[in-house]
Amino acid sequence: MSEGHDADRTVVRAIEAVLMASPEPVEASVLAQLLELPKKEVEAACEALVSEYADAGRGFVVVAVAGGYRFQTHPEMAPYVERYVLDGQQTRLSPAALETLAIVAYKQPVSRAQMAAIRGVNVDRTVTTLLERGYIEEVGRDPGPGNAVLYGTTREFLEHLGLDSVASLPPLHEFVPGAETVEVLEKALLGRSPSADAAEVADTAGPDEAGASGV
Amino acid sequence: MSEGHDADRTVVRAIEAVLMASPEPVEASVLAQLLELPKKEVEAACEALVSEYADAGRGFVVVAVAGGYRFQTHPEMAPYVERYVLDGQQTRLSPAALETLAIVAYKQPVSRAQMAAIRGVNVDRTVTTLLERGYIEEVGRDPGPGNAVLYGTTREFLEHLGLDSVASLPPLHEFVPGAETVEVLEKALLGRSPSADAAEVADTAGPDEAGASGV
Amino acid sequence: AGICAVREAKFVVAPLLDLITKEEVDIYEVALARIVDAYLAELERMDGLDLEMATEFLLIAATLVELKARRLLPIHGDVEIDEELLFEERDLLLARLLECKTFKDAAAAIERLRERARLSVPRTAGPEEPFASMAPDPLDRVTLEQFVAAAGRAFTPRPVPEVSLHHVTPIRVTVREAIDRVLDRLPERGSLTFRRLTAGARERIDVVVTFLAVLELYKRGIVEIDQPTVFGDLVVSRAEADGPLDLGGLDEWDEAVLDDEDEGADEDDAVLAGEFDDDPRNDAPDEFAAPVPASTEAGEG
Repeated sequence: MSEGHDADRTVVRAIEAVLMASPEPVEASVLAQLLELPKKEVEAACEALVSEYADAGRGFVVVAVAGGYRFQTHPEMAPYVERYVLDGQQTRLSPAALETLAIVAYKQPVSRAQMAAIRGVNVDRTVTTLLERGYIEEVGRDPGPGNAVLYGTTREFLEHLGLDSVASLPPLHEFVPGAETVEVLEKALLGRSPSADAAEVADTAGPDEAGASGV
Repeated sequence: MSEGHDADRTVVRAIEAVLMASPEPVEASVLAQLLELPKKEVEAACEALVSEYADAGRGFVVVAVAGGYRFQTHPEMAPYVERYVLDGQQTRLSPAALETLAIVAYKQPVSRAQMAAIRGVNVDRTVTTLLERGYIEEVGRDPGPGNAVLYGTTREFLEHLGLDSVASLPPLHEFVPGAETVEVLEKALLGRSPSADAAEVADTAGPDEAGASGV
Repeated sequence: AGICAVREAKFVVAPLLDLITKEEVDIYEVALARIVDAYLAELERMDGLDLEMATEFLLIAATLVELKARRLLPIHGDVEIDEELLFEERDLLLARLLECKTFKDAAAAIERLRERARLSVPRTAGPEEPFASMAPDPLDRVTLEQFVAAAGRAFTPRPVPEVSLHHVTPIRVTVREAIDRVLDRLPERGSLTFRRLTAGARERIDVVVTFLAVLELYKRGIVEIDQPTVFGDLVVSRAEADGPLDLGGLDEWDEAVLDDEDEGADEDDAVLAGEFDDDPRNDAPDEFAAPVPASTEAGEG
């Protein structure tokens, strides 16, 4: 094998790797920058990949879409992909996400620090997921120091659960040891809140507690 | 081409398509259900894909991870992918957190007190870190008095390590210190041996233990 | 924080290991002051006092002082038994150090796996259109009951992690149970090698405790120990006159029990229960949690 051939292979492999890693189509110019090659050359390599996979009889193809290139399923495999996606297995809410969502539903408006205090772990990632899904949204700012963002559930959330309003959520007292216990627990946990703004939690815990028990 | 061959090709292509469409590893049982084929057959097809791509010299591979199969970039393409995926640089775990993680991985389900007993220090902080990272999770309660929370590793942990299951961790006995280390430690701790008999016993205890822990 | 973490890790396992391996210290001969000096020097190098490190310091220092003091204490009564106990004590410390070292190395292996895994990035793009919008909303799969149950879990009080008091006697495998197991396995006539006796032991500490059990049985004249060849297998057999089994003194021997019913003690039950379920002797009311003798005298009872 010539050196030139090896270099070509590396270019092809690098393009494939980047397309595989990217959640979105990758523009030829971005690939060119990454590979430190002229855009024309990279475009030619991408087009070669497109035709190679079109005829390869694999389960996937490379396509030029939205100004970039990406891997996607082969059209002939659509029935299988459809069945897989409809099954919804891959989009299950994690127990952590569900618990955090439950906290927001029952204690809204609630800050991240408060959620973290109740769950005992940092909730940043889960909150991001819930925001992306449109289950929760920002509903205001805490008036206390820090002005923490407060979250509440969305209409969409209610629709998915088949509820008219937050008030129709089954009361929690049947399932938990009672608000006082929760309050005591929260106070105990505040000391070791994973988030830095424990002070802010302390300031708002009282009024929020009252708000929640009124639900 | 025979009909059987075509059917086989379809199975392979369908698997590839589903893996391409899934944001996380897909279990063989899910694929089997989708393809209405015995799980064994699907597993064999997946394993064939794993070895096919391992040798194909492409930019990506198929691997068995966390109980499922997925496409991922070829390790040799890491320099290019790293440049593209900026959040690839994961913050490192502290040695203390890693040691605690190792204990959970090998001794799960395990309580905080058990971890602390092995590490000789309080592990609350490291356990919190590991929970936040999603490497470990609560997996149950000790049935005995106190009902201590028991921890185990998560699917995410397996994905981060590129492991199919906890069973694919290198066996713990590989890390039992060698005879040399044991000897040095023994010598230092034993000082002058209590009696000649005991010294002889001590000499044989080493190899015996090593043999037994290999079981 | 990075520098701190590196030092911390070194501090957890390494202090004793390093002291022993690097300087070849025999802790029974070295001046205690020197050990303490070494620790103080380590502490001074730290930027600020870290509670975890300070705890570790106390732990190791206390262990060393305990061992050293034991060595210096006047020996009463049967010298042989006392030395045997010293041997046991050291073996337990050795086992503990080895266990620490084992997991330290296992941690390094896990880090290597992470490094290797980091070279690959998984495909996470998910399905393209039109499949993407076909996916049902994950919340549709959740019933109201499941949601309320999740809320119940979320608001259930979590136990506040207690301060661990197990630093001094962290190993909890009972010698009595090991004695039972040895007696169970030992044939009425004939013998068994120690290697066979410990086959199936899951951890080093199991082997150590089995060894202690054999020593205890030997001391009570219940078993004979023979070692036909130097460095060869230990052969254990029942003694000729197999009198009624009296484990009375053991209660004292295992006196260093942590009397609180903590999760550490539960560990024993959980780990060993399967093995001893069919053994009526396992139901003995006086379960002990720690095999470390409370004092050298206790063993003579």
